[in-house]
Amino acid sequence: MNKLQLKPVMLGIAAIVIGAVIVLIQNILIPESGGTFLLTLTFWVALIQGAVAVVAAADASAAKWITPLKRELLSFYPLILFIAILFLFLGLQMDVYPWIDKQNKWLNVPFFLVRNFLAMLVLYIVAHFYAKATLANSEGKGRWAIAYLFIYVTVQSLVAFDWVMSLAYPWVSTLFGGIFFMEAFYTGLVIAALIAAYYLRKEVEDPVSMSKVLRDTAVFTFGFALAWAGLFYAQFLVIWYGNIPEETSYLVIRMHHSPYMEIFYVSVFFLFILPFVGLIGRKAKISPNWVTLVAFIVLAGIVLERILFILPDASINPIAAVAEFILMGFLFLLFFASRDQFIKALEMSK
Amino acid sequence: MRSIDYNEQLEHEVLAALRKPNPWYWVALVICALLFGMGLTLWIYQMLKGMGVAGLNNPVGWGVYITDFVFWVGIAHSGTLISAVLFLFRAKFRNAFNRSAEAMTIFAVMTAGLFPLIHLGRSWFFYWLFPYPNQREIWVNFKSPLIWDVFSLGWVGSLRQWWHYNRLYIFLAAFATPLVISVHSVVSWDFAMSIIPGWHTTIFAPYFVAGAIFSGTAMVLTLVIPMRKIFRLEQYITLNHFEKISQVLLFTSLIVTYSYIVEFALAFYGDHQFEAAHFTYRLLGDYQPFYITMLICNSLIPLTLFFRKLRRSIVYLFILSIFVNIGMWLERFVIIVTSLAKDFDPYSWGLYTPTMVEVGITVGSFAMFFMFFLIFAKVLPVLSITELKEEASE
Amino acid sequence: MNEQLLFDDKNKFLQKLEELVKSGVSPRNIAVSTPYPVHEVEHILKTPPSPLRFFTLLGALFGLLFGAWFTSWTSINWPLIGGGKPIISVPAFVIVAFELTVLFGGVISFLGFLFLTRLPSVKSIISPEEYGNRFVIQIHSEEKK
Amino acid sequence: MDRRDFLKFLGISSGTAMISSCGVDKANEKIIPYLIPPEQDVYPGKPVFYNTTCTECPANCGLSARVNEKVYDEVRGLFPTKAEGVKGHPINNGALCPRGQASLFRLYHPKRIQRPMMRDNDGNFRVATWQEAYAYVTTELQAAKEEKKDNLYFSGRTTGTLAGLIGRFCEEMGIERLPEFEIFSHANLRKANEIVFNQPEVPHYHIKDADFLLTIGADILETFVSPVSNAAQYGEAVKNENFTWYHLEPNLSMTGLKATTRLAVNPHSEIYFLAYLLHALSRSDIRKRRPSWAIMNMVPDPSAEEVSQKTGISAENLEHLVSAFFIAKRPLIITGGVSTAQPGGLEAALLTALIQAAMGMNDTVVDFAHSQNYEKVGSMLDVQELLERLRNKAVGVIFISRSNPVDDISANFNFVEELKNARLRVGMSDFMSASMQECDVVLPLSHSLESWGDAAPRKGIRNVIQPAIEPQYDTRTEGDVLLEIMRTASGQKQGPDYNQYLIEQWHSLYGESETVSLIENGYIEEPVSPLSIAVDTRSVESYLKNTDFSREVAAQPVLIITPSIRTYDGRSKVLPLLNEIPDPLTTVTYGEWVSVSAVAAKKMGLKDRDEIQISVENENLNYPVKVQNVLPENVYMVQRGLIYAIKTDIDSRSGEASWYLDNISATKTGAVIPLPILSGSMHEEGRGILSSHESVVEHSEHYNEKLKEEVDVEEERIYPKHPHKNYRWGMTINQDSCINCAACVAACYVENNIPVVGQKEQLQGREMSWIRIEPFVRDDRDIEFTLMLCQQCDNAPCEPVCPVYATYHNPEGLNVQVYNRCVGTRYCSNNCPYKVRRFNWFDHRLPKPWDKMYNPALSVRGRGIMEKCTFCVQRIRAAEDMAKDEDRLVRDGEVVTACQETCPTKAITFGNLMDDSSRVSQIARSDEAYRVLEELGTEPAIHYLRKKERKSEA
Repeated sequence: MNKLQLKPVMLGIAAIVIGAVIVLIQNILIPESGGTFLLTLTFWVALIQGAVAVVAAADASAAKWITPLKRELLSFYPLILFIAILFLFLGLQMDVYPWIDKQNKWLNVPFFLVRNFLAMLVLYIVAHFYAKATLANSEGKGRWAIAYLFIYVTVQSLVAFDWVMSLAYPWVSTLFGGIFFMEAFYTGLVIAALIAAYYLRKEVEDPVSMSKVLRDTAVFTFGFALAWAGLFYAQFLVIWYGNIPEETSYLVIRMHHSPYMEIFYVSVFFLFILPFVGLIGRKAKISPNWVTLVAFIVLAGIVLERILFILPDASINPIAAVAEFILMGFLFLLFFASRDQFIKALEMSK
Repeated sequence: MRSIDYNEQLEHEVLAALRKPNPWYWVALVICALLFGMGLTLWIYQMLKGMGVAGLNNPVGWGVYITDFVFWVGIAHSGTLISAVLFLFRAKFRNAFNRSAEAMTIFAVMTAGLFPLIHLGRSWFFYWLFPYPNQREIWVNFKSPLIWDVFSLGWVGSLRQWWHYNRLYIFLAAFATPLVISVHSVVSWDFAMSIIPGWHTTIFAPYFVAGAIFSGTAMVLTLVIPMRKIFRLEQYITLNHFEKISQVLLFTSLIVTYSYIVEFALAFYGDHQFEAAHFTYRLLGDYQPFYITMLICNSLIPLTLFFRKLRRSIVYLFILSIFVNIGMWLERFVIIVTSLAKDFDPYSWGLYTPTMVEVGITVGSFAMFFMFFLIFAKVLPVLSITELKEEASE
Repeated sequence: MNEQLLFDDKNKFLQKLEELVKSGVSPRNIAVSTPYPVHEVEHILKTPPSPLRFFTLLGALFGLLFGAWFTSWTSINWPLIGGGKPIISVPAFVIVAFELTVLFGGVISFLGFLFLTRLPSVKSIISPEEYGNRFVIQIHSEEKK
Repeated sequence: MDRRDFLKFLGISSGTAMISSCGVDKANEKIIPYLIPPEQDVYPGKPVFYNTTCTECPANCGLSARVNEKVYDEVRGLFPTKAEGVKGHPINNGALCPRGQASLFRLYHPKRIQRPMMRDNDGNFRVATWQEAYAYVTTELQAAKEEKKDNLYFSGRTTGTLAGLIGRFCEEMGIERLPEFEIFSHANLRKANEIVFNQPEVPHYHIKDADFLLTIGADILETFVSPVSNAAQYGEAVKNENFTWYHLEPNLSMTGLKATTRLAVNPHSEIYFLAYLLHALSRSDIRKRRPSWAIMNMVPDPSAEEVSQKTGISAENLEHLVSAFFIAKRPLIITGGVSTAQPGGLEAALLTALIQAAMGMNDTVVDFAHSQNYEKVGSMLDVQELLERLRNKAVGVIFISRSNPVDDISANFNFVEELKNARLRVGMSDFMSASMQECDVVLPLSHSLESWGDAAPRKGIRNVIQPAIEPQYDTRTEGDVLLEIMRTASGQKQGPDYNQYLIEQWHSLYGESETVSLIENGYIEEPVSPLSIAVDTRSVESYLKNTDFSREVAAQPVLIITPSIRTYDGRSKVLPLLNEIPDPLTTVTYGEWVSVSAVAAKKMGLKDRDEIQISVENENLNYPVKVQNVLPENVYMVQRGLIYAIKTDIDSRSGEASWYLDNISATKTGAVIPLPILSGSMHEEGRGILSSHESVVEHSEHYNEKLKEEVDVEEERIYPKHPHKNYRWGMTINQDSCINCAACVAACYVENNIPVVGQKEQLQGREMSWIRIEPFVRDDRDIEFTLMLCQQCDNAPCEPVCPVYATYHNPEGLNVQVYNRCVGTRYCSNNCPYKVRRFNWFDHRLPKPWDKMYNPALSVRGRGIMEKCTFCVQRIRAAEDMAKDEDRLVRDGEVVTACQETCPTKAITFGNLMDDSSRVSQIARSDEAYRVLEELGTEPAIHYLRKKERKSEA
């Protein structure tokens, strides 16, 4: 992996290139399927912001367990900016939204793009200062961490309510935002687990603390599997019980009709049952391979769930989706690989 | 050697609290007992006369009683959380609050448990709510949120006294955490399961759980601060402990505020006229003062805890905790009453004003709570000695 | 004859304990008593993970199944339609089942705990008093070579 | 007596034996009349019905009393528990108004006079025996004669045999019989008809035959002459697609709101419009008989501008109206109520009569042959004369029977004072009314459900009055009283009692067999000789000569004292049920109020319940306000009967009492008076309740296509659809024919033992009605009404939340409430979007002896229990049991709910929605059908029929 290390400038260029390609795919090859783009955005926005959020949360609560993975997780924070910019191109495909022809004070294209972009921009800036602070282990890291978490919650809520929920306008669920920032955090944890497991197998860092980290991340993953189930259930139960057609229609199509039905069950299995059962045992929590497997399943689960949210209301082009996924994944790895480079740069910058 | 002295001194002082008899203590105890008696009398009066002695009416079928119920359940759970959750997170400052928190939980659960009975139109048939075998084979309706309450609340208090068996702690804590969350989710579902605008919303479960911890933590402060003073436990319940607990307060306050914002904003998100109408009413309608006060107490004032200075000011924390208690009580009141006062059919709209009976019973419930707590303070060590030893030794 | 070692300081106590184990005294023959739980002891004595977990698991499973069965059975026993919901409304019953899972999980592990530690027994209750705030190591000597 | 004796007794009973036995003869006090051999008829627990007559107002509808056998105070007995209309009755055809429904509250009223009363020496009432009273009265009569004073007989409207008997009584006893007294005497109407047709009558209007109805001031659906008959006919009329109805009124009435077009006119300006109409008519070519030129010349001929300027009707509306009137095949114009009880009322009535004549209505829709029996009814002129005689101390004994002049006659005549000048005042009444308080001898009358008699509300109809329960107190029928007095006077011991007198009468009139059928059916129709009605030109001219049409429009603002559908002229005010039920227009229940227009209220800064002071000359009246949208700005309304204290004038020509106070001034006092107004808000805010709302239209369309194309509901809903066994009970409510008279509400109260909770509770917002009428303002020009009751939802939100299954969905689609199981969490009520569940906040028991009328078919709910409408499940069960015995399913129309049964316009249909052939499911499939708050997915079983859009707006 070390071959991949790039200087920050090169990283930037790589990012721009990849971004450009994705935008091209979206607007030249499959201009009609905005769902694909939305899928890419909603998945990676969770992954990237979540990874940073995990570190921030640990700092804010003065917990030390994540310290060995700080640099790794923080290495993704520049991508926050990348997603922000990439998001602007959603403006070219606003027709995925049903409210497009009856826009109102809140839901109208300009405001939609501006508020989301700005929010993410601010998040990036804060992430930047937070990264500096926490890597330097300075006094203010706690405050920056809290600031980051604040905006992170805001952004993820916007992602939920604006990007995804408004696909099913006028359907509304107040818990949607909560589910999203919780899932993003879930994803972040899983990434942490992956990295820890990776290190353990490569035996780069000192195994003792790493195995500790692995166990803790595993424990938290286990916990979040429960939390996910809880939130999902909280939302489902209320709608199911209330039985108001306007609300239930959203669930009915996703739970009673093929192929969404299958996607739904699989994602529940991936996001709750498997991690729950899989990580309940003491040994399971400390086996790198097993944790890696579970982690990947959870990631898959998140992807499936995003698809489930989007697909019934906006078409997704599988090939394009895969292509975009690979591109983003590559970019993601690039940043991970060359973390030392720009973290050094970061620590230089005054 | 240090550890020995510390331990003995600790035992001595903590247990000392048990011996000192103080005239004021007795005064307080008697007052509480009297008020508690008054509450009971009023309840009996209500049973004999009928629910009508309360201010409830046609649209507003629930009022102060259910508000009290949710309030007390909330407080109960903070106790559980403080001992369980914090244990799971190996948060050592927990120990200082543990006993008080646990005692508080038991008493709060007892108090809370009364209100579902008080608010029944026919309290004397309360046992119909339990699924006991009967020859007519009439069971309860497990689809009803109120039955879920019975199941989740029935036994929360019962685990407490086992918990100082430390080795069991991890297991019980592991259960207590999901338990607390589930129980308060269930309480929230008492409302969310309905279709009434202002009640029927998905965020309620996490919203109420946070609210419970919020109000409970505040109650812990309200109780521990005077106790610390009276029993001179400054050495064991330190400012650091308080700072930590007030961070929990701040954190939960933020979650609650987030929920306020989301539920309000989303009412105007789609074209949901009922939701929109309801939240407009909440903000501008007859109960506006309560709503505003609630926002100030629960969302604005706690923000001051961002300042370390205030987090470490005992007096300030005490005052704050009082405000939060008020705010959280009002939150439940506003949610319950405004939603019912104006729902779908304008013809059936109506207002609700509590009567003296309701006020009296509420006061009685507080009296009952404090009465038990006073007794506890004399009968059991207010601090968990073993746990403090453990903490000190590290 | 039983050998008994008393310590006032936790660290000394732990050191000695480690030595003993190193010197080949089988942990089975060592009994310790501490004024409060010392988690290191478990590491040193390599005490196997407490079988309590199985009680917990058992209880939880039982609770879950019982909850599921009881809710469904009572509903079928006298099927009444409410709000158009199915007679067996799984989403609603899940809650009761869950609560019972937690309940039985908790209760059974407590009972299991009593069973394993032979509590409540007079001895175990009075023993702490004997040593006050001291750390104690007892070695059953007749097993000693 | 126990049931065996009872049945044994029934075995030997027969029609006429019965009749004679049910009078004064104490030996067989317990005897209940049967006409058909009872063995076939009486099953224990199965109610029997007696057809008799409603005496709550002069309309005298046919009333069928349901009598249940039940134990009361450890004694088994038969008690009337419900009043229904007599099926097929020419007047009310099975329907009753709220007053009729509530009449049982009069029968069992604890405040009834229970035995004769006389003044003792200190002038206080003391209990007396009948003999005592009779002796005293006869001697007084004699003494008065010797004093050369006139003995007078003053009674309310009397028809049928009793009228004859009174005549005989007066003759024999040398008593002068005064014209009968009714405050709603329709004097102007009768006067006008006398002038025009020589018919001093209130004609019978065949509304159902009309295709165009023009009502001026006449509140035909509320109190005008025979409201239930009018309503029933209206129900028929609206079935006709192109039935049009214009209503002109200075105030705001429910009748007006039902009209296709309601036009507000300035007070006292009706004559301009009528004159205009008459001339337009005589100019056009459609008139049948043009009035003589002479007449036409004497009637002013205002221009359209002038008219619309005077009346305030826009020129175009005037145009619409006149053209609609002309193209109509069978137009009908009725003037009455507020428009005749005014200074220009006589002219208005007269012009109306001329128009009727010109259009040839007298041959078709305006029927004098069947005119209402008002000929013996006098007017305020007669009252004035009486007062004169009292003033001159010329009155000896005065009998005051079945009327309450003290309250009804406006205070400025100070009747009370003058009455003191009579030598002796003998009162006959069932209640200690204000008038009885003024009497020296008070003779308690039996309620019509305790006595025999008959009534002839209009020519060609004779109603029987027969007992459904033996007299509960020491009371007599008026007939018996008169006969007794005559006997006492003539000194003879024995003589026929009133029952025998009646039978003789009936036999002589109809013969044996007819008499029996009269008693069975409750009424009999007699042939009437046709009349040829022609305009008496001379009398009209002579009248017009000295008439000045150039009457000024009322100086505004005006106060109008309207009759009330709840109390008529105030006589029903004593019935608690009618106070408990909200006035449909204002939703006010207990207390007095003045309706102030929204506009005026805004200007004065008035809210509901604010007190205002209404001043005219030096009179001040203070009342709380009910803000009333749609009411013209300068018109204030109070309801007669709720408010007596108002002094009004009379028309010196006809003696009609005016309902107006002109040129009043209203000021806000600043006080706030608690007034129970049940409606939380008069504004529906487009919530999908009003039939006119788009979302409703939309939903109803969606729903209809769902029904027609069987859209698979499974696809849309998250629950599987649940099955129903044989029946899915459902209801349709036709908002076009529903007139919001609240009869259904009253019927529901009585049928279901719904508690009457009183003012204090209602101020708390704790009314108990299971069915209610909701008025909603529609864009400030109109008020629409909705009937709200339990919707028996298929997916009822109230059911799942009950922890103890006290409410659940039974296999027949009923949302049933198990009272015994209810623990009173009130969650169901909280979760009901229609808020139709009612909680018993206290133990509400009707005080004795009102509780005699409890319906034994269902329980009386105790405190802490939730109750609600269950489509009269007791009636459903009864029908199902019968069907079961005959081994079949319940037939369509076999189950009739209480609200449906009493509905004058048959707006309510009830039946099985699973049976596609049933009327209810056919109506439910019609395009007008919609369901309230459909978007909540509660799948109600009640379908409303959208109100047809109005052709033109006022």
